[in-house]
Amino acid sequence: MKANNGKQLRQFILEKVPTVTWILIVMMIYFSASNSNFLTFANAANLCRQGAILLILCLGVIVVKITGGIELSNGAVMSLCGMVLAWVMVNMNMPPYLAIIISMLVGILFGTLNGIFVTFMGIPSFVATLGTQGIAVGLALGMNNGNVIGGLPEKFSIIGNDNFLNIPIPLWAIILVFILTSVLLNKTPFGVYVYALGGNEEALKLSGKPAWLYKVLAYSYSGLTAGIAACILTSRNMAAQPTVGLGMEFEAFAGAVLGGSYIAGKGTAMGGVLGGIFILILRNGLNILGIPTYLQLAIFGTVLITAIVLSTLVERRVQKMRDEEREE
Amino acid sequence: MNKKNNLAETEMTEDVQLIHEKPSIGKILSRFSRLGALLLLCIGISLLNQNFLKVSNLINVFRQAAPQIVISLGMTIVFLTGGIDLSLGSVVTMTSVVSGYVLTQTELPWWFAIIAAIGAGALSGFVTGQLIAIVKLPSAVASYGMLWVGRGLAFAIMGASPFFSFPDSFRYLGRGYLLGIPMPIWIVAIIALIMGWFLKYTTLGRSLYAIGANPHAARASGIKLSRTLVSAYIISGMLAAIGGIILAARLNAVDQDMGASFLLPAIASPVMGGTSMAGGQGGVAGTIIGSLIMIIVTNGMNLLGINSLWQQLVTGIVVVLSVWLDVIMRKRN
Amino acid sequence: QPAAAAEEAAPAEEAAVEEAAPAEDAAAEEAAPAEALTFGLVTKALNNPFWEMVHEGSLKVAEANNVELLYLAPTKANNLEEQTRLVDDLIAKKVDGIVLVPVDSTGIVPAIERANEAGIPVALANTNAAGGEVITFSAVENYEAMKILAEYAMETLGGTGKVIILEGTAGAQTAIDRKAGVDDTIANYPDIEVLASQTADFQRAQGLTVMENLLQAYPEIDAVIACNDEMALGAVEALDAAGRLGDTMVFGFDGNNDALKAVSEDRMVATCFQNPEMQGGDAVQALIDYIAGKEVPARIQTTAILVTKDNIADFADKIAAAQ
Amino acid sequence: MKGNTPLLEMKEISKSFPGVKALDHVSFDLFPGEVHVLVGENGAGKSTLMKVLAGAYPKDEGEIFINGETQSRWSPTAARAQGVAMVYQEFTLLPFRSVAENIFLGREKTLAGLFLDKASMHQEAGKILKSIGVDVDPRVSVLELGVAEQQMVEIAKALAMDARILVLDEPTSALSLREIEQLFSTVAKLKKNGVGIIYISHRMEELKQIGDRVTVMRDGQLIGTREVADITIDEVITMMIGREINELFPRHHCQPGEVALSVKGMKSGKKVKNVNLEVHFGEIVGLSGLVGSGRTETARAIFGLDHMTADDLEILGKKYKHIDPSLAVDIGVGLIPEDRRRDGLFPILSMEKNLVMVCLRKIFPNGVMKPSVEKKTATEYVKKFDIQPPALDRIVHHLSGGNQQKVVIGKWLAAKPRVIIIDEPTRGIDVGAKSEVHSFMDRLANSGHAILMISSEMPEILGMSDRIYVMHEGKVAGEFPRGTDSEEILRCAMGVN
Ligand SMILES: Nc1ncnc2c1ncn2[C@@H]1O[C@H](COP(=O)(O)OP(=O)(O)OP(=O)(O)O)[C@@H](O)[C@H]1O
Ligand SMILES: Nc1ncnc2c1ncn2[C@@H]1O[C@H](COP(=O)(O)OP(=O)(O)OP(=O)(O)O)[C@@H](O)[C@H]1O
Ligand SMILES: [Mg+2]
Ligand SMILES: [Mg+2]
Repeated sequence: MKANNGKQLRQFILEKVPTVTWILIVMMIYFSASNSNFLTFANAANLCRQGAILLILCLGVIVVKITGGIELSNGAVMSLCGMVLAWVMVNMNMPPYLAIIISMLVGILFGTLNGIFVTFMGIPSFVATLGTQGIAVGLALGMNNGNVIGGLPEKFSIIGNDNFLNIPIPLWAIILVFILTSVLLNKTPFGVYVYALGGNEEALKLSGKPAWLYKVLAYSYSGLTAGIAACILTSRNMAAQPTVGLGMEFEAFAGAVLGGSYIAGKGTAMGGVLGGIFILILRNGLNILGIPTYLQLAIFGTVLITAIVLSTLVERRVQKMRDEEREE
Repeated sequence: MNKKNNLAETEMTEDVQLIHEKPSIGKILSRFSRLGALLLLCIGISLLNQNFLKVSNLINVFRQAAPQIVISLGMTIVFLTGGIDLSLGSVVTMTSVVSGYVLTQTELPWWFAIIAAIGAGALSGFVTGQLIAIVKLPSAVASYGMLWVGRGLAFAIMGASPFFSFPDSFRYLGRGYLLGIPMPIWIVAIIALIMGWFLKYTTLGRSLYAIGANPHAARASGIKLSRTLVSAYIISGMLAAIGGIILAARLNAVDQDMGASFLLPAIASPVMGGTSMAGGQGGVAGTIIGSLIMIIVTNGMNLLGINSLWQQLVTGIVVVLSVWLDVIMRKRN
Repeated sequence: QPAAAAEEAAPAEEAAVEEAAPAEDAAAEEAAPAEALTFGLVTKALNNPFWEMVHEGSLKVAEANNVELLYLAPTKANNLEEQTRLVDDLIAKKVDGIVLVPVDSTGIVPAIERANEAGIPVALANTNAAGGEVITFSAVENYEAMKILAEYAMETLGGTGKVIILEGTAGAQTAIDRKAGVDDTIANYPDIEVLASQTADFQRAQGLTVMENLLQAYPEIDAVIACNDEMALGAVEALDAAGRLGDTMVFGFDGNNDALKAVSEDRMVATCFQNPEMQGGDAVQALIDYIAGKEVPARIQTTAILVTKDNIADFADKIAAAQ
Repeated sequence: MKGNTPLLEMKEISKSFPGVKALDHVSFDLFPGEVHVLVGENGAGKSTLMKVLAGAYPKDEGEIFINGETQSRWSPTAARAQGVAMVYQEFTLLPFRSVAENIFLGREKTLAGLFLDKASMHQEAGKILKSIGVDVDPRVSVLELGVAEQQMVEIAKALAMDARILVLDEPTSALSLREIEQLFSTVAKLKKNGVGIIYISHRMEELKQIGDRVTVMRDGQLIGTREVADITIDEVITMMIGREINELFPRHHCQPGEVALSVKGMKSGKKVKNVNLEVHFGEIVGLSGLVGSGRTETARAIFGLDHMTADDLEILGKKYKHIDPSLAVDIGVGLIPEDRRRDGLFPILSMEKNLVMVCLRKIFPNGVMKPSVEKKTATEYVKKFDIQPPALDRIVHHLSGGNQQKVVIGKWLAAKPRVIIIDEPTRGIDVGAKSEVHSFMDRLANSGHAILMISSEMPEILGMSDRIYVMHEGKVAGEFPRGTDSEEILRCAMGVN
């Protein structure tokens, strides 16, 4: 009985919960211990608002990473979606809700483009999404001569800055996208096929399913998340800037990896979110501790590596314990 | 008992005639498709702008391509093992900062700056390699961490203001001529030859392909897995350093982020040149062509005065299309 | 997974709630006794010495008034999204004042407004914002200053010649302003032919390659007007390597030590010294005065000095510092 | 049984791959409730024919009839719709996913056609697994299963879609006797329900055990179809390889020399608990035991692939504390691994590159290679093993299963080791190649090499070994001279004495 409890506890600590969680908690304790402004309601709200963009992107990336691909275009696509979003509202004075739908469609469109490059043209996702990145940035810059689009309708700022049931709307967005993603991955056949694509694509093909379709859809989904993130971002700045999201793709990538998806066929929505939160909190904490940016760079890298090394080591330990149990 | 090995004497099964696959049209086509694409591109641009085909411009193109080619060759080595090195960009920064430091902040001779930079590159490659081979981190992850460490070091070394105005002996590497050919081109040529030879005619080079093709089998075949992997990352680190040196010598200055813009081209050009990111396939020539295509596209757009706003768009499309062409051609046989 | 989510999310949230109250009075107590202030400085990027100079200038003033200055900048050069995050973090940190160099005048406004709500005074340096309450804006007028430089260029050219313009990062505010400054000036000189106007991302390496390419296209170039010194110096290297530095004049903007040196060596004809140290320093000073309840001018004009062979001597110390 | 229309008819099927005509107008038919065995040498085209049937490869020519109706558009989906289920020669499982998910891949049970109905999937999967006598929890991930269990899951996967046409491509090569019996009784059950079964195997004895009819293929062509009842194994073999093969087990005399390899008290991982054994120059030592008894791990440990500790390890007269593969290669030890796809082959590299991979450092000690020497070495072994097709620059991925194995064996012998460990030397290779490999081992031993042979095939153990060790639960449980009878060995292997 007792042994059993011990086992359950161990399983909970090591297997159920992604390791990054514990590192995250330790980090948060450290930050809040060393600066009273870290663990405050204000900062929590701040993190929800600024974090939404990254977390939502991470949730898209995780799906692509599970299929064994990688997504480097979402930063640029997000910028483009933002530009389109603003453009249709300002120049065609389209109502915000319509504009938001358009932004999502643009995201899906470019995600699908990635998917087509990867499946039909057989281009490695790394390079395919790089190409898409170039295309998206180019369009974002070109469509308004590289200028910012400002003067958005006042009520549009609600999305990024107001609360609903005193929870910041961006947080709602995170929650919704998170639920959507984890339901897709765990509760639907689509999820099974996504994991199959990463685990053994041949098997999926032989089972008579159109593997290419699900791959394309995975990329489209990531595109969709970029479209959603764009709405929040644009609303927070009340302006769309053509290069605003550049570089975001790597943070999202790191988030997905920290969340435990560095092998094709593995990864969870929870992991994606936690990984994203880890990166956010790390940056936010270092800023609040008042560490100048150029010192942060190396710290960031080192902590990142350490965190990942720890989680891999734990993963191996778990595997070992599993084997031992199998022996018994 | 006889220690002599009689294997050779075992009589063979009735003499089999080897099939020598004669290169089919498709094979030849695909082998030269990349070159063809490059030529088509050149012809196209030269039709639009007569300045393009001027010898001076072609030399200019090669000189500009030099750092990217060297760095991309580093990435190629890593791709062959089935890995990827996202830290190359910041290694370029870090190493050129090191050389800048030695040149401007110390009394040491200019050649020491080169050694120091290459050493730094090797060191960072060593660390990345260890993380991948010993700790068994996925290469993308380990190198992404090193990306930040590299940037951090660059800032730590450089502090406030950038290093500039280097001695002419050093700048010669970037802007000097030898027999009417710019030094960067000489450097690239030499490195390309060495790497080509290394990959084709050395057992270590062959081991890289083996690891990329099947690490388990490589280990079971007596190949020292971690040692070989680490050396691959060391080599790529050193190549990145050389790229950084050329860059610094041409700019006559180093800033804290100069390498960043080289990462993505360094990923794209080997793949454009037919190197498989899955490992085990690829080589030097393809990578050089890939880099040249990318450089020529920008060069051409500058010559044609295409609005800068659209340049990334064009580059993106070109990358996708040329990789696609490569894929098609490879499918053909 | 969702189960785990709840388990993990919950503690964090609750903790936050509990912590909230005490943390705030704690902050209140801290505020009461007038002890050392903490300011935050947010610039546009880490990879341009210009911002480093703004930082140094601000630091001098801050230390003189024993103010703690926290320096943050986007790790992705000129990235609005990241800069917004930095400002928000400073607000969460409850700094006493923020010196801000907006990446984008329009996009930064909401961040400034959030600082206003939090009651944190904001002073702008170098680049203006399109809204929000700021206590002051200390800068040279990019547009005006660029016109001064361009005018000088036109004079030295004698109102006629073939010119190349190197623009800044597409979409960046200063890039837009300075480009406008150049264009509007040149518009008054019908005999000036603009061969090409290309971006070089405010970077030296880009300046080098872009210039090398343009050198191929145009055998005859009388002047290069670069929208910052880094690009100008890149162009100088390209011209020098091609042995054409003699017959092409290069104009820069900013007054980086490196560029001043180039002017003193006749490698550049002129740059526009916009005194980054002073821009930062004045902004910090303004914050201190404002908090001390003094009157603060809404606009601090940093005098932009046109640096040419004639007045380069005044900058000897900076050139020396560069070594 | 012949009377009714055939369940399946494949007429004049042709299929070519670059450089190979894998199928040349092959016709094949299958009746309900029969087991139709398909045999042929490696590379004969068996798997290809079946992959065409499953829709995995498009056919170049020919027609497919199901119940007499011609099938115009043929694809994996169509094949499934027509009740064709297949257990492939290669594994087709998702390592990280649950057994149930694997079994139902592509045919998930859903609620409201939208959400997975995991409960009923687990339940059903459990039923099917039980029906073939495998007790694994449908919830555990495939990663946690042994190779044999994985093979059974593959079979369960095929059974799960209650097929009318079931194809088994070398299903038993990774299975133990117990599991094989389970499989055969399942097959019998299916026959009763009128399912037609196509069975590919290189184990001739199985042909007689369960076969009704047998079709023989050679070089992509159909040689003939017979009733199993009225044909002998030898006749089948002759049809397969088109010639009488010299005896299967050519091992006769041996004069052991000094000790080449001696291991005392070796432990490794969880499967090797205490191994003591000795191999002399000039002798072939058989290592027998049940699947899971730890022989493969023993081999891997001696070769340094897995971490191991030993009271005493002596190779070629030298003592070693620690050993790793590269050291082993240098001192002249060779391991021809059991899991050859995983530990032996470089699929995307050419035959030549594969063949010289191990001996590289031997023939080019200073690290610089000479293409001519490389080519010469490779050619020598292509000829020695009659690897088909003999094209040095052919990517080995395109070779048939058996020819791939020849490449692996060749690559090891090219390194001219003095001590050779062979794990399942003839697993999955055809009788022709089998006797070649055997006579080769014989010659190697006679020329003074020391050979340790792991095998699950009793005839091979009895026929080839000069001495026999038997492993039981990670320990060497007994040692027997040549000529011991199989019962004794089996008893020892099961731990009864
Ligand atoms: N994907 C492929 N590409 C190219 N050639 C192939 C491919 N698959 C099979 N072949 C060729 O087709 C021929 C038949 O191969 P197949 O796998 O059907 O043989 P097999 O009868 O299954 O042999 P084994 O008993 O060894 O499995 C072989 O010569 C092989 O080289
Ligand atoms: N490192 C490995 N990688 C992949 N498969 C392995 C490995 N080690 C063992 N196996 C597989 O696990 C199964 C059980 O191997 P084990 O060594 O326990 O039994 P064994 O005595 O070798 O029996 P057999 O050799 O007949 O399988 C074997 O089928 C083998 O193919
Ligand atoms: Mg087969
Ligand atoms: Mg075994």
